[in-house]
Amino acid sequence: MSKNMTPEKITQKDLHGAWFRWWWANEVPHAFDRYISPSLLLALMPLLRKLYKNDDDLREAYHRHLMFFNTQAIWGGGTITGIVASLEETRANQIANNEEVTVTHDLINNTKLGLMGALAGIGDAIDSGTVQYIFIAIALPWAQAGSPMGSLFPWIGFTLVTYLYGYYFTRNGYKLGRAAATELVSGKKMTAIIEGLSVLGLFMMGIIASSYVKVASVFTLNISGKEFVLQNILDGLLPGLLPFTVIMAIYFYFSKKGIKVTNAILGLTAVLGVLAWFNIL
Amino acid sequence: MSKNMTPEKITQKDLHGAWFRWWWANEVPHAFDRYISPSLLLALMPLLRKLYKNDDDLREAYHRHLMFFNTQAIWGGGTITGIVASLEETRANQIANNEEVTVTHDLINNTKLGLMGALAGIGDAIDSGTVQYIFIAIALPWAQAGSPMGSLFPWIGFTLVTYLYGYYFTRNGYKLGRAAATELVSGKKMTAIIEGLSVLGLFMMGIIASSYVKVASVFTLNISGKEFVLQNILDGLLPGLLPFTVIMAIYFYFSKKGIKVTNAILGLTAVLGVLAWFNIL
Amino acid sequence: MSKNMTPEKITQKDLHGAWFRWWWANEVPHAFDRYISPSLLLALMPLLRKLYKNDDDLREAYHRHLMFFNTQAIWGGGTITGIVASLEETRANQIANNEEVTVTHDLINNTKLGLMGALAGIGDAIDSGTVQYIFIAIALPWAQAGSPMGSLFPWIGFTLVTYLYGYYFTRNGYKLGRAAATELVSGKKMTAIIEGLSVLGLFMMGIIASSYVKVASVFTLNISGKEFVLQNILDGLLPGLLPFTVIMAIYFYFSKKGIKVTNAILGLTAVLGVLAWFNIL
Amino acid sequence: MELTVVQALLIALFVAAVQSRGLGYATLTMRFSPMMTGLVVGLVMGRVPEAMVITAGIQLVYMGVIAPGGSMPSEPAVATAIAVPVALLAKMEPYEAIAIAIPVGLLGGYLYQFRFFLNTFIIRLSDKFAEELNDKGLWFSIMGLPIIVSFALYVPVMFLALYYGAPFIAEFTAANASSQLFHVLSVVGGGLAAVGIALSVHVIGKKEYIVFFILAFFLAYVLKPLGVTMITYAVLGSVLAFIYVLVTRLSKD
Amino acid sequence: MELTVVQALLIALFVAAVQSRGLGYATLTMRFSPMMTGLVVGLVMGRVPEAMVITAGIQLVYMGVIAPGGSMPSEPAVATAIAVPVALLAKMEPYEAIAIAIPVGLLGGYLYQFRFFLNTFIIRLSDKFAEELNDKGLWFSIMGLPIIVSFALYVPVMFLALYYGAPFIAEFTAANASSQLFHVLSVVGGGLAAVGIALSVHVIGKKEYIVFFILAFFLAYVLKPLGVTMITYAVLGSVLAFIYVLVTRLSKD
Amino acid sequence: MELTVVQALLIALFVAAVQSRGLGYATLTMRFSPMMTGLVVGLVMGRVPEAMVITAGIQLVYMGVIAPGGSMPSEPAVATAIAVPVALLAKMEPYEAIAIAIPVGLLGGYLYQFRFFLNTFIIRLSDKFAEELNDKGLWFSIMGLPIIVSFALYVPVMFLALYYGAPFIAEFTAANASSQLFHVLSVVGGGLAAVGIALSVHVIGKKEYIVFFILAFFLAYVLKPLGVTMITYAVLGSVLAFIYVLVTRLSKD
Ligand SMILES: OC[C@H]1O[C@H](O)[C@@H](O)[C@@H](O)[C@@H]1O
Ligand SMILES: OC[C@H]1O[C@H](O)[C@@H](O)[C@@H](O)[C@@H]1O
Ligand SMILES: OC[C@H]1O[C@H](O)[C@@H](O)[C@@H](O)[C@@H]1O
Repeated sequence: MSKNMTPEKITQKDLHGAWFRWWWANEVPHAFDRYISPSLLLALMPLLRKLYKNDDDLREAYHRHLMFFNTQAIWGGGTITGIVASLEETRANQIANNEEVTVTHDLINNTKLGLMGALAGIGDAIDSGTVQYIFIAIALPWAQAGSPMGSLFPWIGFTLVTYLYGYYFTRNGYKLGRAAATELVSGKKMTAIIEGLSVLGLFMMGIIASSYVKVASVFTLNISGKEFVLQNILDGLLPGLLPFTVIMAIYFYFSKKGIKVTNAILGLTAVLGVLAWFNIL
Repeated sequence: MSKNMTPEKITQKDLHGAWFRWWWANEVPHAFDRYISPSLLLALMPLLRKLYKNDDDLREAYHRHLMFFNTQAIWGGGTITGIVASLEETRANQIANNEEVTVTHDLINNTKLGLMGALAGIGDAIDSGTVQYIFIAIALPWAQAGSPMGSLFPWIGFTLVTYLYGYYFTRNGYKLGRAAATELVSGKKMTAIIEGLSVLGLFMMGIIASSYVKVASVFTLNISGKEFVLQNILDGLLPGLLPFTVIMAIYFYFSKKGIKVTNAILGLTAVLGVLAWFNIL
Repeated sequence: MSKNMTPEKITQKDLHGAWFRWWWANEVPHAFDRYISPSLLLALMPLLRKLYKNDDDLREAYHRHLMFFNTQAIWGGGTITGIVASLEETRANQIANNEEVTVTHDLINNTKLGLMGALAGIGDAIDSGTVQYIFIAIALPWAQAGSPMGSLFPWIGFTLVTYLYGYYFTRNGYKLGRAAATELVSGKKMTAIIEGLSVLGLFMMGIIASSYVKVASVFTLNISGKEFVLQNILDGLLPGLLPFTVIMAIYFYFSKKGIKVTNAILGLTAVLGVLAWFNIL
Repeated sequence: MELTVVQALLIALFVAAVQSRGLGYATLTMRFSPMMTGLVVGLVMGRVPEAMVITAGIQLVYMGVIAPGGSMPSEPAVATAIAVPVALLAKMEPYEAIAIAIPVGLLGGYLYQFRFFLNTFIIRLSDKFAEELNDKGLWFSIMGLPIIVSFALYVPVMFLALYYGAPFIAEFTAANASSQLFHVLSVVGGGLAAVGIALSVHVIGKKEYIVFFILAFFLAYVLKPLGVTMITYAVLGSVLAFIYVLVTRLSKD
Repeated sequence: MELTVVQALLIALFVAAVQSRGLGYATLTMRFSPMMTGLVVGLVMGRVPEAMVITAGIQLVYMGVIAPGGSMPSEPAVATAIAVPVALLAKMEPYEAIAIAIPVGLLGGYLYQFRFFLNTFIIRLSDKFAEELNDKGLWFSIMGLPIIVSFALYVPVMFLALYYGAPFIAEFTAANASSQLFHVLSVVGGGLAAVGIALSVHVIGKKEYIVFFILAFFLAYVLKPLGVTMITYAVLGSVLAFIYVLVTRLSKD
Repeated sequence: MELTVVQALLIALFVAAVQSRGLGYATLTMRFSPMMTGLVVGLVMGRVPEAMVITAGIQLVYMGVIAPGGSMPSEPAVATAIAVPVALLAKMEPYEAIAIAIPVGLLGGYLYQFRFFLNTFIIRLSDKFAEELNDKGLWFSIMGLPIIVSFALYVPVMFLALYYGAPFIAEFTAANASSQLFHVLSVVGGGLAAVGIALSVHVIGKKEYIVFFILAFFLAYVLKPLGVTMITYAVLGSVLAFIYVLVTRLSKD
């Protein structure tokens, strides 16, 4: 019975399975508030099952990966899937062996938050912005000549190539995570690293928030020929005021009433919807 | 005799008096070096009399509010008048009760410096820049039709409305100050807050200095068709060099010779005047 | 014999010698990797001989001044020559007297790094950019009239004037350094100052690196009319990526293989040369 | 236009599959580029070579399209599915055909956003299944339901546009009520990320660290005109984090 | 022009009252907008409806005028006090009349600055009365004297301009000697804030904290092209202050 | 052109002396301004007054030239040494003559960079002599060798250009192979500073402080559009250093 509680080892096959599931689910469940976190959960699900034999730990892990997450599929998704897999493995082992749990929930979370934005920038520029169009540009003359290869070559080529190096990133991410985790477990710099990751994670979250949360007023008043553009006035006060207000409002709602996400979404939808309907937002 | 030394309570009426005096004096004593600090002193004078029964404390308080101060009348002036009133009250009580004086001279000062700029930004944008012109725009057609209401409506309307919410800010500022002060007195975070306010106060002072102190050279040399524009050369070295030099010169003058403000003003007037006369500044 | 080990005093004549040698050598040995550090070594050589009677200390000092160094000759070179002379003197005395050596190798180095950029900015703007052209502009009409004075006046005038105030800066730099060093020796703020100088030195080094190290790709791909400009893609990822990569590559090369500068230069020349030849850089 | 019901349906299904992203990252190129859609239309209509030529022309219009962080105004796959038949049947130039397809592409973009909106509620289901450790439920709510929703959104629209002609859709898109609805949808969409972000910030360990969130948020607004890249921010954030740790921890030894 | 002495004096007194700010914040709209001045001129001249129409025209010229932190080049109230009579008597269009009034408005601006300059010395008196805890003295030096000074500056100028005509003032304003004087005045004015600021910085408790003053000062110059707002700076300053405290105090527990 | 061998050689030697910087800072004006070169050419050709007039015309072209941190595309002294004889002998206008001299000035710039490149290896010698405490060797490697190298580079080029005419050089400069060589040289030159900088960073005491190097490096890229001056950076760097010390050391008492 106690034997049963030991985390199983994560194999190469597990890793590939995770990568494939991530690759497949990718933007299917894309949602306004969490972006594509469910895809990451789907990717990790079987691994987490192998690692956490205790339902409470498993549940916590499931919820962890349903949190806000967005990145580019290959560079970001591959690398992070790998890293997170190894971090979860280390964490599961620490829990099972009753060791001090240095790979905390926050550490895993902040690692994701800290990496996802920068890797998305890399991936979007390289994969979507460059590699894709190199394939297309090569095949374009074939299409202009009426050949179906003009369509098939860029699609198959790009898909294949990115799949392959995405998996490479997954494996490397896993190794990287293992190496880091091993050092972390023993190292006494652990607290420092956790704190550093928290700072970085929250910093990147702020940057991401500034571009993902878009709330602006379209309200204008034209009295006797003078135009009052509300958004201009707000920008003269504090650019970013409205999105920040919305974020903080929900933050304080959670602080006061507990984490009631559905309520927050319905409430926010209602408020924004009404304001938008009356052309205030 | 000792009874006499106890600070009197600040009443609603006192607060309204302070607000009215501030509102009235506002920009009457506007001066180049202190801006409108005297108006704040005038506003607080009767309150300070009620609070500080010891002449030395009172004198210190009077001088405190003659220091550099500028803000917008309603949002800045209202709020700050209220906050300062409550801080002075707490301070006076701490002195009278021989408690540790946590509401220090620096704390009051830095609170003012930290708030005045941002609140001026809000007030200028909203009151002078928007509300005023909404009233005017509404009344403009009446004026175009020849009716005196076109003049009276915006004047009375704007004056009345701003007076009312300015007073509202004063009362809220007072409550806010009381709440903060109460927490401060007991809280052990006091030192942290004082230090934070010092940092903020000086930071905002630097921002304000960069826009209020305007010293620039108009000196140009044209030799054989080549133009030497002194200010361009200075901007290539360190933008802000001249105003910073002037501020630091006076700072060191005060450090060496003591705080001789009249001398500083006369000296600076003489130096700048002469340099301006010869078109160097 | 032990007497022999005492540092000799640095005289006015020594200082002038140092200034003259610096002024003379100035940009003669200008090299891509170290810029004009050898000139500073040449300037200080005789002084260092007088100060360090122990060969190891002397050797260390010689090497110290062959490190990366660049500044403008008069404002930067004068001032820094003076300051460094006094710092070396203090250091030599501390070593000879078996005192605690507060003027460390790092302190001298960071002082140079921290000052050289800003003083170069001043000197370039004032000497090369203004004073030189004032002399030229004055003499231009004489040249237009066919007189050799049009050439001689700006040359002699500028050279003389800058020589003189450059020497003045050297002497003042020396005094400044002495004053600072004296205070440093005794003061307990020593560690703080050394740390502060390290931070400043490295910060300025980063700024300087960003403008001195120029590595950019000229690679473009034009497939079926679509242009792929590699440098644009890199700038979309992280501006400064290539120069930073080069710097860090060499940094890690030194960390792993020891400080093999010749190898680094040859290797880098080869790599960059080949990439440039094939129009990648 | 003269497409048969079956032809129109086949094309509609293909577009719905692409827009659902149901084939994973393999749908990226399919969504951003018109090439595959053009080929499929050609196959369905039995006129591959001509379709390829037209599609190559459309590709030039959409060269360089990417959608960092989500949606874009016009969906290339959607517009192409209309434009190629139009060009084939009405013998138009590719760019003229695209002009006709634009309102449909626009509607395609709104539907993509609407899909995000509906998924926002589907995730509540995932939350529930996660709580119950119900893996089948998770598969259903993460993959199944969102794909079904996508098909429900795209198939009818594409079919109608293909069968009854693009103007039919254009009218709807331009109609006052619907454009106001789209406005509401995009405002709500723009704001809902706040929930996910507030949640992430809320669950962090040390409450004081929210200051770094605030710093980054307003810094990003201040520096917006300088076009700072995400990786540059990551570098600066790491530097900040390192200095913070240096100052609070490491310097203590 | 044909204003009577009494008419000219009445208008001059009104303008002086506005420019002295002696009626408190109620004078803000009076100074920034021509409306009230126009009405008063209309009343004094007994031609209210016409004056209102002209003033409405002038208002359009001054729409949006505000003066954050102090002075502005041309004073609307001053210019209006000249422009309305000109327009009424010479049957000019409002904007033509304003063109004539501009030099007087300019002089009005200089006088407003000169008022600040004189107040700079009057504050010395307030310092003295504060030292003596002399409340009456403070009332006098804070309210009384500045108002008197304002009237002494504005009444003669406005009266002369109204009675003898704007060109009379225009000549003086344009005269070489006076324009050089105005230059000196504005340079001195631009520099004197340094005294108040140096004083504030000087009296702070911890001398080392001056570093935050320096930081902000030069940061503001570096970021000037980005148009950072005062509130954004306040947010960044608060973040800085909080991190400073976090690092030096709170992280110690 | 009809310069004698001796005349051509004399001018070539002068230019080489200037470009070697062998007369110390006295060569700065000689390099940046055409004036002294013009005079020397005039003396050598025995036509000083005419040469002066032409040189004054050239000076206007080069007004304001400075080279912070090193090299510039065209070297005024080199170009002038060609342009003045051309203008004198072919009776051209100064600006026409400069147009002809431009390729030579360009080559002069490349040689200046090539000089830096060769010096990069000469410094290895200095490193060795420093290790041996060999002062004579240091004088040789710091002053002697670099000057010899300069003469070896500049004398032949200048002589050929002056004796056989500028087109001779122009052809070489424009030749495909050599322009590719120049490209390689400037790329290598642009990169080699990395060695010196990596070295400086490597020898610092505390490894963690490299974070400040990284901060500054990327900050400089972020703020590039704002044109922040070196002194402003020095002020900000000092502020940062001071705050760092304040936080880690001083605040501990
Ligand atoms: O920007 C990162 C990422 O954001 C979203 O998930 C999608 O738009 C992806 O295409 C993109 O790669
Ligand atoms: O900017 C704040 C404040 O500054 C000065 O006091 C005046 O110009 C006011 O009108 C303004 O509101
Ligand atoms: O920029 C500082 C300095 O850099 C190099 O050494 C040369 O270009 C000098 O002329 C310049 O003064």
